[in-house]
Amino acid sequence: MAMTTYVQAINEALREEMERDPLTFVMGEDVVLSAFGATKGLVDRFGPERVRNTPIAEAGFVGAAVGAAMAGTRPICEVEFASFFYCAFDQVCNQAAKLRYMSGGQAKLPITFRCVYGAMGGAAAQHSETVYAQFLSVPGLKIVVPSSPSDVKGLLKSAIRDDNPVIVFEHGALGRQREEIPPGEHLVPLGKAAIKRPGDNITVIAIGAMVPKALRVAEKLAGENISVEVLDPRTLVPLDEEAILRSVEKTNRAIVVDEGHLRGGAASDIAAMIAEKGFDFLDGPVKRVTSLDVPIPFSPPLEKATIADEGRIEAAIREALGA
Amino acid sequence: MAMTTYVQAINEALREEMERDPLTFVMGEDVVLSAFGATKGLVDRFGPERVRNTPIAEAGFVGAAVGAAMAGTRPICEVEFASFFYCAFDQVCNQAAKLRYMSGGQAKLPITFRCVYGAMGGAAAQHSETVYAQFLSVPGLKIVVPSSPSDVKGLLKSAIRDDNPVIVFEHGALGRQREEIPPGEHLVPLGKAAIKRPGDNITVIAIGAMVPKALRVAEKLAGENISVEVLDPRTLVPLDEEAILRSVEKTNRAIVVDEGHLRGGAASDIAAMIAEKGFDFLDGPVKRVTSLDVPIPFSPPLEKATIADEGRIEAAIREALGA
Amino acid sequence: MDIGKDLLLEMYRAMVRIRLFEGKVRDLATANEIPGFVHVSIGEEASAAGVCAALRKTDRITSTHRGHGHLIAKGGRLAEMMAEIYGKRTGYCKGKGGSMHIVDFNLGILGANGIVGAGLPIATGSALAAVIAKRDDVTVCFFGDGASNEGTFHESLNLAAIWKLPVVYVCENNGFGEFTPMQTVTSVKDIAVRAQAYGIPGYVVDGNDVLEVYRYASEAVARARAGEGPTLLECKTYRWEGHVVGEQAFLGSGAYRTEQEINEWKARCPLVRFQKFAAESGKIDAAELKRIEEETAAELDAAVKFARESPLPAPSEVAEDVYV
Amino acid sequence: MDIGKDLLLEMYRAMVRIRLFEGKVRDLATANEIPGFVHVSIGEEASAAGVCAALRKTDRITSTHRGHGHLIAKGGRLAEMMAEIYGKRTGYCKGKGGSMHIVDFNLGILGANGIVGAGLPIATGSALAAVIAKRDDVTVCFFGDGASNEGTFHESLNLAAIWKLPVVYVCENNGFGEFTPMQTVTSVKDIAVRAQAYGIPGYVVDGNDVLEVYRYASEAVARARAGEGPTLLECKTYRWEGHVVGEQAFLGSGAYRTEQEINEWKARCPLVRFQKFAAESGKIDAAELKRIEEETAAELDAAVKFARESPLPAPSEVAEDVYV
Ligand SMILES: Cc1ncc(C[n+]2csc(CCOP(=O)(O)OP(=O)(O)O)c2C)c(N)n1
Ligand SMILES: Cc1ncc(C[n+]2csc(CCOP(=O)(O)OP(=O)(O)O)c2C)c(N)n1
Ligand SMILES: [Mg+2]
Ligand SMILES: [Mg+2]
Repeated sequence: MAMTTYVQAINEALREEMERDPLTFVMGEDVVLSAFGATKGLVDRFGPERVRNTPIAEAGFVGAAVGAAMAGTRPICEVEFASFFYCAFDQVCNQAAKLRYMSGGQAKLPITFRCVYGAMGGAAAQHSETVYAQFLSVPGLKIVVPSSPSDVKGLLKSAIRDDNPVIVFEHGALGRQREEIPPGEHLVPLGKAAIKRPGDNITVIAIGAMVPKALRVAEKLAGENISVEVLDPRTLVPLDEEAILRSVEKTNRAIVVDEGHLRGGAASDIAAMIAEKGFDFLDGPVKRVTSLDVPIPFSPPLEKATIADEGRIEAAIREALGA
Repeated sequence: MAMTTYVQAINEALREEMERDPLTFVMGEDVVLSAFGATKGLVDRFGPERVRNTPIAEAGFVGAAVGAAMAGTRPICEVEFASFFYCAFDQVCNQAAKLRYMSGGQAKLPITFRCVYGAMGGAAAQHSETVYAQFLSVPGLKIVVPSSPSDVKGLLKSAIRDDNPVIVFEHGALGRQREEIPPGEHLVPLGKAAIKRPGDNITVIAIGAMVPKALRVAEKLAGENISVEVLDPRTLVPLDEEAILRSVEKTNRAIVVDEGHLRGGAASDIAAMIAEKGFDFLDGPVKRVTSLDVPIPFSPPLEKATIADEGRIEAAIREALGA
Repeated sequence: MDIGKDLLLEMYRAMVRIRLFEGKVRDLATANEIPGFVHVSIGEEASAAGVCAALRKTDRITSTHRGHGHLIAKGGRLAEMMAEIYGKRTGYCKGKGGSMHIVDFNLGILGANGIVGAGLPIATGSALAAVIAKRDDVTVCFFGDGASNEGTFHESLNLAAIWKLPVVYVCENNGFGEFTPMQTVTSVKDIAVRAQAYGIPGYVVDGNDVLEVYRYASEAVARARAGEGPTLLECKTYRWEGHVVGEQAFLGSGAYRTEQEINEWKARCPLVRFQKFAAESGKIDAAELKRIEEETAAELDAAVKFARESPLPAPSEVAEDVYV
Repeated sequence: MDIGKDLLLEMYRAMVRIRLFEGKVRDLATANEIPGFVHVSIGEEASAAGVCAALRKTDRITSTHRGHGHLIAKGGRLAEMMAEIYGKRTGYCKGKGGSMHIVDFNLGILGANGIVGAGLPIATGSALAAVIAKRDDVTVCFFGDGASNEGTFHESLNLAAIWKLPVVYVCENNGFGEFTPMQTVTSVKDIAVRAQAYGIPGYVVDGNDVLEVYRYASEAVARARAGEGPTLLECKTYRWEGHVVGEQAFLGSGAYRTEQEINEWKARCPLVRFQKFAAESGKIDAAELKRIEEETAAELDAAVKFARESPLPAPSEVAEDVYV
């Protein structure tokens, strides 16, 4: 098996699903040339009808994806950076998310939104944000945060086939990460967490780009006989609560690690769930390791101080275990 | 002292602050005639320059408030219904919230946003939403949810004087609620919770329109010698963590009640904080009583089944106390 | 353009169905028999009827908060509409949508919408779907003068223009957005002028003349279907009733427009105008119109009965229909 | 309009400062001495310089991701700009903003902005503030051809038109938004045409001719200051460099435009054009221009030195400046 990068894995997923269904199409800003490479070459294979550069008009083209989905196609809509979603929140939150429900189940909205999120080195506050927390409270959406090439391929393919609006958050700093991807049809279901590393002493629930960081910390601590279980929820909505609670039942300690902010973030959401439904399993508080509650600063030392990192994950584990 | 309604209290706050500072002004859709009555009559006193009907163009006029604030005035900007904010999220989240930070503290953004939120009887999914959860993860904003006439007056006045962007969420169903308001200058500081009813057995943290509901339940249970402390955080950002933890330290049990959704909501945010920082105080799980994770349905029996209510608050208290 | 008799009667029927249905809805809302916000379009019937008469069943429309008229003109069934407005399980949306969110997918009605301007990109995308799927259906987007100031208007018309999408934008300019006179918040007198910003045709249409509306709409629909791109039609019209049923309770009457203005527009009633045309052209017998009115009254009675007698949804249904 | 010599020299100096500063920034970014995304405006200097020459110090501007030129033309100090781009504590924003977010409130620079189209409502509101505060300052909003397709363009121009706000909208049409040719995503050839949708004046301006830019800008600024409302100016120009420094690494060169096209535009260099004008008009000595170039080179050297030698912010500073 060949090693595939995260960005190549996205490209493969798009290619395979576009081959499979002629009603799929890709649109977004500069998807033809593709700055990050995810949609590179698709226009050569599928032509300009199905690979469409849009104007810079997020509410317009995101809303067009909503209408196109309602009218029987399966749009794959790219929003370059997660924080540009803010320009199209009405179409995502008031329309895509609610139209099925408001129509009593008549509307079907098979849309996949893709975006790049997260800090990637000096991109500053408007290009580094982790924006999924804002969508958790919007019933009707599914939220996917793939942490590896294999996952991004399998999850994106599932997202495209899903008949609901799904937002896939691709971390900007994972693009060149490599992994072997199983050959043939590779699907990862939405709503199933993955134990990325089994362990006994503590459960670290890590999201997106925090997964490789948590794994490195787990590896390091293994040398000290601290056995860390790293659980990757893979999708935040639906959330695999069962897998999380099962793990915490085994380890009796939990930490949630997220690149988003603390206040109102995905880490708080998962921590609250554990504290409510898994209270009896817990031998200590559910710690949250997140980025600081400030806009992401530009200057590298400031950015570094803001984003959750291995040092803070390790410290939280040690504190939780009194080790 | 006379009884004042919630809507009258808003009107008084606006009037007093506009008297005080000629650089304040009000803008929004139909603020001149004012459907809900909050801005009624202001145009007669302050003239059309300072009370401006805008086009239906939320990104435009919310962004204009941002620019006007940066250029030395103090806008009070009304967004009729909370879910219309979605049309202006970029200007709130990428601009108002971040410009001070990105400018290294040069920009000052003394803007007050006001909106009506919550279920008010058959207004359906796009006019009944509780939208503050989406702003919790956006550092740079302050979030205020007043639960009574006296609070809305005092908090709104503080919000207007605050030099940061503040969003005030006024519940649509509280409009005619009456209360005595202290005469003279009445300010309620941002960031200070209120114990709305002291108690010993359990802390119920209730937000906005859930406060009167929680108080009714507390009153009812007092008859059974169940002593419920009702704490109203009043502002979600900044959050008075100290007051919350102090209360939980006393009662050892906590429930968070919110009209927002469960996933990613304000209840989860507060519950996670308690579970992390107050774990040792807790004798049981932090329960969350919220609306169901569905768009708010139109039909009254469905709306009722969706929104957190007294029955569910009472049941959660009984369950927590094994009573 | 000669309009056949069947089509003429169809348009009149559509206007009568709208007029009677909305009058009833207004009365029921006033009597608090219907919950929520209700917006009626009485006085504006000709634009809905004239435009939809130019469409096929497989064509699609998007509508607004003031959507009953568009839905009825596209073929919406009064019974299921009324049941929805009552919040009954038998309504179009099982009671989950209400007046502002009625949808009938089988009739190409993608939905009323509570968010001003939100239908514009959705209609644009619906037209894009026809291109992607290589079908020749057309989408019509109804929206108001107020909505034409939303950014979505601009983004949508630009998108449709560059991609030559099969969509017709129909602005119903009734002079007001809520209680704000259009000219105080809109930088041009005629919304149709804005077509120039997209290099597409834009026309001012007498929105109270169903025949004129039909003619412009037919041409625009034909252009769209032929792959020649979008058109902007501005139907000048007026709503006789308030923005929202019950507004007098909090605004008082005469708060933002005069009785005289209202009466002037009532004198231009689209139904009466059609009746005059029928009589003067000699094409249609007054008795035929009368029969349509009677049939519609009966249809409406049945619809109200159906809605009243239908069950409310069970609380357990609340969790259904969020996801597929 | 006769333009005095001092002003002519000031405009030339602004163009030279932009050209040299951005050339340096491009080289430093290419050498990875500067983090983040860097967008330079080389080739477009005349629009920034010509417009800002028409402004007072108390007037304000909003800018874009490609903002260095506007900031410099409005008087931005190279040292603090460079330090900011380096992420140093001595930068305009203490290192928190970077290239895309430089602000200088004392000079009326409300900020570069990483969100395309976001500056339009902000500039509009800045103009509104002048009205509210009864001051006579004017705001200029710089934005690109790509931004003119954002909904904020539409909402802002409508708002400014109805309220007759003292704002000038300057669209720098460089033919591309990222790697997408403007004409493939924009429904009109001239953005200036869109002024018609708001009933305001709109002009196409040769964006490489600083004198022409200055004349149009002066007139628009005077109108704004006199309370006559907004103007839309479209400066036709071209960026010589890529959209973002380093794009060849992932796109290859020649991916979306030809060397020939670039060279044609280089032949229309705004600085060379000004030099020719200076020589032909006999108004300015070549030596004077030379001196400006040398002074600027020295200013830039000092700025780079300052930036390099300045300290990075301490991690503890991260929590400051979120709230007042
Ligand atoms: C985004 C948004 N902003 C504001 C509103 C509140 N609102 C409902 S209808 C309306 C007026 C709409 O005016 P227009 O588009 O002319 O339609 P009309 O009501 O006249 O048919 C407004 C402001 C809304 N529903 N959505
Ligand atoms: C809302 C938003 N969408 C997309 C982007 C990504 N982006 C950055 S610059 C740019 C092109 C802008 O084109 P134009 O307005 O013509 O300005 P130019 O770069 O040509 O100066 C795009 C699409 C962004 N920063 N913000
Ligand atoms: Mg209207
Ligand atoms: Mg450009």
